[in-house]
Amino acid sequence: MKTRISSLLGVGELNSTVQYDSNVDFGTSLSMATSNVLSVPVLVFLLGVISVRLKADLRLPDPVYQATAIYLLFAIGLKGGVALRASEPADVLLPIVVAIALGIVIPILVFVVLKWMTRLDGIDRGAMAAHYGSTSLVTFTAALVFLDSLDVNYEGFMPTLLTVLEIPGIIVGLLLAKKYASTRSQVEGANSRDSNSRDSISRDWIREVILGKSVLILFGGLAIGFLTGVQGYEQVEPFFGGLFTGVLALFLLEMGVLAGRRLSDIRTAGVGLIVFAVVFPVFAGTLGIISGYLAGLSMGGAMILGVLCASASYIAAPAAVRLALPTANPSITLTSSLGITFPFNLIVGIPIYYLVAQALENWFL
Amino acid sequence: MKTRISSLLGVGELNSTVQYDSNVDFGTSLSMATSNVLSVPVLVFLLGVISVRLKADLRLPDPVYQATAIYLLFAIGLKGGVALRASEPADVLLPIVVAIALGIVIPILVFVVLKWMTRLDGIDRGAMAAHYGSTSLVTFTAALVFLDSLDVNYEGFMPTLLTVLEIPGIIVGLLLAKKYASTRSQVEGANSRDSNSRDSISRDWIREVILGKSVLILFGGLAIGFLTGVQGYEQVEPFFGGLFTGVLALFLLEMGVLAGRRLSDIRTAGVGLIVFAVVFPVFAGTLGIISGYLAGLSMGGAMILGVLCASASYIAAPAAVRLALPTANPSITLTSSLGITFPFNLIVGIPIYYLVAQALENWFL
Amino acid sequence: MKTRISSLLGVGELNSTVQYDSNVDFGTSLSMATSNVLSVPVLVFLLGVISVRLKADLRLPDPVYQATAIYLLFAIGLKGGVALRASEPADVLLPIVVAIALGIVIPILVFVVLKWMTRLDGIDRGAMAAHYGSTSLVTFTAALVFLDSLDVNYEGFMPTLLTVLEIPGIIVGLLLAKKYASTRSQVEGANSRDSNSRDSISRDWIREVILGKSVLILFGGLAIGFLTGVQGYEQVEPFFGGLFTGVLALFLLEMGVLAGRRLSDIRTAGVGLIVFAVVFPVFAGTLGIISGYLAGLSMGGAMILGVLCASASYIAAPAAVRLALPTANPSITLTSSLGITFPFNLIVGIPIYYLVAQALENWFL
Amino acid sequence: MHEIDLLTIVTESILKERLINDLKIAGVTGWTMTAAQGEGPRNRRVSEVEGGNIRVEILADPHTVERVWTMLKDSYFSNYAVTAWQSKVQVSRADRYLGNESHG
Amino acid sequence: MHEIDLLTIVTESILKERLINDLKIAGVTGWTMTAAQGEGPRNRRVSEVEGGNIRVEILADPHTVERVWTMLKDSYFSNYAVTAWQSKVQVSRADRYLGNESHG
Amino acid sequence: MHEIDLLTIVTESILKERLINDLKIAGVTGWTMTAAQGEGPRNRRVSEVEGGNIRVEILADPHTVERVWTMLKDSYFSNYAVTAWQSKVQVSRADRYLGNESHG
Ligand SMILES: Nc1ncnc2c1ncn2[C@@H]1O[C@H](COP(=O)(O)O)[C@@H](O)[C@H]1O
Ligand SMILES: Nc1ncnc2c1ncn2[C@@H]1O[C@H](COP(=O)(O)O)[C@@H](O)[C@H]1O
Ligand SMILES: Nc1ncnc2c1ncn2[C@@H]1O[C@H](COP(=O)(O)O)[C@@H](O)[C@H]1O
Ligand code: NA
Ligand code: NA
Ligand code: NA
Repeated sequence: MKTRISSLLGVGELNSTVQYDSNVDFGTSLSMATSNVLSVPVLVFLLGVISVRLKADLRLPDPVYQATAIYLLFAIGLKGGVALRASEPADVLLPIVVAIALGIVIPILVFVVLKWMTRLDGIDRGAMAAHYGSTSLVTFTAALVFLDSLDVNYEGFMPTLLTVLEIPGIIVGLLLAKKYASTRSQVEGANSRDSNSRDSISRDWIREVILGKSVLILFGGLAIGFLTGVQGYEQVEPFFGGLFTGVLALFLLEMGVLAGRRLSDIRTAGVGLIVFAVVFPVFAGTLGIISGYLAGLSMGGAMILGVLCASASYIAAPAAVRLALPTANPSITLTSSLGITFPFNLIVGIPIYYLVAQALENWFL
Repeated sequence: MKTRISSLLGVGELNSTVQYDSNVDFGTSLSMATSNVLSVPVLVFLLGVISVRLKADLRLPDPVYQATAIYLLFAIGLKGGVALRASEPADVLLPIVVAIALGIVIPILVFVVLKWMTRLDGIDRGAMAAHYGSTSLVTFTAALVFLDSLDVNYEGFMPTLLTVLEIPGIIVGLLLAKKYASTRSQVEGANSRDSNSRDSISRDWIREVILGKSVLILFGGLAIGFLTGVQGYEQVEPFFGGLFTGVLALFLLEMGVLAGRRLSDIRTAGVGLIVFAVVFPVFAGTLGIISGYLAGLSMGGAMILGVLCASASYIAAPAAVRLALPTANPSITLTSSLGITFPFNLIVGIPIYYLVAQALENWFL
Repeated sequence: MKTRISSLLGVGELNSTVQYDSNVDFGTSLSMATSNVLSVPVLVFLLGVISVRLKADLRLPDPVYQATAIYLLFAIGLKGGVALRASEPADVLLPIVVAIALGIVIPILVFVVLKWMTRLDGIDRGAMAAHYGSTSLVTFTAALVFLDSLDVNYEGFMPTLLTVLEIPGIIVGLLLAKKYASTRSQVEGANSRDSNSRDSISRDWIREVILGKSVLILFGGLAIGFLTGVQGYEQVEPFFGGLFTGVLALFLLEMGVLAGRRLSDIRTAGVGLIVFAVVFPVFAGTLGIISGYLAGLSMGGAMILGVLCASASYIAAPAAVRLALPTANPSITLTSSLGITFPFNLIVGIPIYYLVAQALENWFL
Repeated sequence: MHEIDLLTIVTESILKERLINDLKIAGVTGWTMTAAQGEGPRNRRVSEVEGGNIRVEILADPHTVERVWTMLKDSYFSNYAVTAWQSKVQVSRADRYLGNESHG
Repeated sequence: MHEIDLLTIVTESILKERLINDLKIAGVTGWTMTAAQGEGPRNRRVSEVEGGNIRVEILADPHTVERVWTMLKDSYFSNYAVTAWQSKVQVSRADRYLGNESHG
Repeated sequence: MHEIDLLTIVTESILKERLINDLKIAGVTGWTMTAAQGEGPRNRRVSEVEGGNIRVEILADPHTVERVWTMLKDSYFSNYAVTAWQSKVQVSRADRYLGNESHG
């Protein structure tokens, strides 16, 4: 069963039967891209970036920013849970298995690809793998808003895949770094910079990753949505549904400031890293789209899975990596994920993944 | 005149004429209970409790939590004021008088009952009386949401009764403790632990109770709603009406964390206190329902008055008690009111009071 | 083209064709005034003032207050931008030119008038000129809510005029003070209290004025609204449109507290300043209304331009003045703008400007 | 530069208004407050529901600080969660922070 | 009044739970924390995304403070943004702040 | 452990950017800031509308602290609400906090 999350977001039209012609020509595609850039959330992101250039950082007060993050995570989870309940188990199972597989494969690819694209050591490559193996909630929701604005359908259980993809990538990335560290310290002795990390890596990180607050809220929302169903959701729809895009816009103001601050670090990042931060998402996104089609998803659903694969975490992963891999350099991972990949995906990536999904549609559907 | 607050909450249907059959069978009752537990606010509360067990307390940032409390208090007051204006004075007067009487009788009952159920001294019993004599806004609103979901009507002026019941119970509880303290210090001399409390009891507490911020916002909302009427309310309805249940859900996340932290204290609370915290609400709730019927309230209204009597304060009363009775042990009162009675009411109490109100309906209406 | 911003705020009726009879009699006018005072935002403002009298200041937590300000500024800008795009450039140009002229003339008037009404020196008069030359967002939006409640049309691009009027007045006021300071220090030597201000005046103030956060958010919202248009706005309308009046009400609680704290300073302000703070707004408001008619605005639009001229800034101006004119006494400017002019405008000024606009209508339209 | 006492008090946020009031009665002419959280050996509090702790710093002459300590001992230590400490610091413009000696 | 050590630690807010835990292991019986921002010579941090710094104050006996310094040197200084300083202050009821000497 | 100066400045939050800038000009290499409220003998402020006070702590060598005091006296004391105090504290890794002596 395919439902549109926008029908939950919107007021009426629960049984929306909007038809769209997926074989649109290039002119239409371009206008879609423009309409993505000219959406309020994307423009607000740019306003945040510009405000950093003007030295008047338009940050939200910290507690409000945190509450906004809680709201977004919970609202996405909730809607995903409601839609999951309305879905056939048979329709959901394969996509979940595929998502887990992607959550394992992608960080390994990152770890390997970065070895010949950059000079980063194994610790930093493991940290990168954890970031790119996980996902970005905001990129995901911006893609939903994009599809909704085009009236394109997608499976309602996509937030389930977001939740599923959130964790494995982080764990695999940390394991890769750990393995590298223990190998090297055997070779070089305990005086290397990794001796500390090896020590602390066994402490909080599993707890921090699996029971991190963002995962808990997302997962809690999913479970609550599943238990309460459409009827329960209706009571809170004006808050968690109607306001969603507006709150997302406010959140992107802050994201713009954070990304804007990273922009000046890009010069120091090295060409390899910059190329990686732009090219790898397109590659992983295409991988995700193909996997999505193979798992039986609709065009909209396959595109969203692509976005999940293409996006890099900048909330859950940084926290986990900072605790588990203290010697990894956060400015490398954050410059890449928050300073380059995130704006790239938000502004040009989303329309690209849409075009890719359209192009590949005839091969699969 | 009986209006449904949900008609103010909702968009249209101001003259809702929904009919319900109050003689539902047990199966239906059970399904109502289930639907209460499976509502978003209650599930979010449980998520908060669980997060404490997982050591990842999902608290809202403090300023957001406080703003949420202001919003809930004001919105409830506002809607109550609007409904009060639409009511016949004759319909409102008797319920108000009855509510004041309950606000005096219930804390006295608490003070006496605790004497033979527990070993608490008069100071702590006075503190408990102040908590159980006052009311819980969140329990009250959860009951409204419950009735709305069943399409059961109730008098729109119920928030007026909430406001009326907020204060007297606290004052009576503090007076009981004060009388106990002065009696004992006459007997034992000034060296008892109460000498300080006797001193400070005469300082800020009347001000703190009557002009406490929560009371002021609630009362201010009531007055503003009364003055502005339906026409003025319509302008702010999307904010104070439409979002209400969703904001309540967010608030309950925090309440769940606070209650969850108290859970571990329950073991140390003593059997008497635990039994009291579960049994007394049912007793006081039934008393409130009967009084409600005698005051001429509808079935829904009587049930809500029952909920008001059954619920214990954990915002206004703790603050007032802390200032006026510094020697009272807050962990006793909070474990009981927030750790036991609040979850009990929220999860099983509300359906119970509904069943009691139904059972007694034929005797009175 | 004349659109009503309320049609953007509301759900449907984009082509509202509401007719009103502008030659209403005095009784109707009075009832309009009453309905202004009895609106939720104005009553909440009074609740804030009263709470200060009762020593229980109902302030919002600081981060929430700041976020609310960001929300209001951005929402106003956004709606203005959407409406601007829907307007004919020819219709907008003259009003913008007129607004800039008013932004230069009014502070000069303030500087001169205060010279013979009070004993303030040139520094404090320049500070006052900066405050009264700029505008008050909240007074402006309260006037929009007032017109919406009367179903009176106004040009949708009014927020553009707000943005335009925000800055010039501050700059002119600061320049007047600066000129005074340099003249006097030439006469008296460098030991005057202005030596410091002369020094610092050349430092941050231009940046602070032009790139102040509030101006940036307002202007950013305007640009985003213009770029995204009605279609993009629809996605965020429930958040930035539907909630607007409710959030404004919450904001006014805090404004009431801040104004209430200034009330006690009024006695020390001197008769001249008090008279100025009440009479000058009426004068500047009338000037604005006449200018509005001359610029071709509708009755509603002329009235709003009057409100912009009549209102005094208490967010952007105080910050800029504090940095650029450190020797100016903030308690003079804030007592006047926040303690007197703001409540005056909010409660009686808005209906007055409406009556003036009505009275003058036949001469111009 | 002059030597003066700096007294820091950490207590339940619910006592905010009362503490400020008592400080003024003791002759304090100024204070700086930040919001805080904390744990201590007692931990018997309601503040969790009310927003944590407050941390108040007071610059004052030794006599005023002495009066504040007495006030804390008499009315706060036995019933409320309070931690306080004191040290000597250097200030310029010391007269700004000198208490009203009529209290001595 | 008794003399006691006051140790102030400023570090990344992400370390909050871990630091509190390590402090308790070192024998600290209480702490007071405020939210902070800051800049320093290193500035290599993720906290910007996670909410800035924390500023923790600990009253304790010299032995416990010594253990905390050792703990900081071993597990924090090399990898995280940390600034810490220490001074002597006066308290009453000093026993409230004395560490569990079984750690010595 | 090394002895170093700790300077604490409480002032109007509106001055945040300007103060940080002036501190850097004076040779300060790091700072820690918390949000604060307060009252003082002057109380002539606009900050109430702008979000209260800031409380800034600076670890630095005596020369740098000297320069900061001069800067405060020249540009802040007469016009703005400012309170500042100074004391000696113990740090490890003292070199982290030593100012750029080219300013001396
Ligand atoms: N050893 C300590 N060091 C720093 N702060 C403390 C210490 N002990 C207690 N506190 C603070 O004092 C408050 C009250 O302590 P208590 O009375 O033990 O609950 C705590 O919440 C902490 O903020
Ligand atoms: N000289 C200093 N004075 C006060 N605080 C400092 C100083 N240097 C660093 N800090 C604080 O310590 C934190 C960590 O410094 P760093 O390790 O250099 O990033 C900074 O964010 C500041 O809050
Ligand atoms: N005696 C004092 N002790 C602690 N802080 C003070 C004292 N006097 C003033 N302050 C702080 O310094 C700020 C400015 O003081 P003032 O310049 O008098 O307005 C106040 O808001 C307080 O935060
Ligand atoms: Na990914
Ligand atoms: Na009760
Ligand atoms: Na003006």
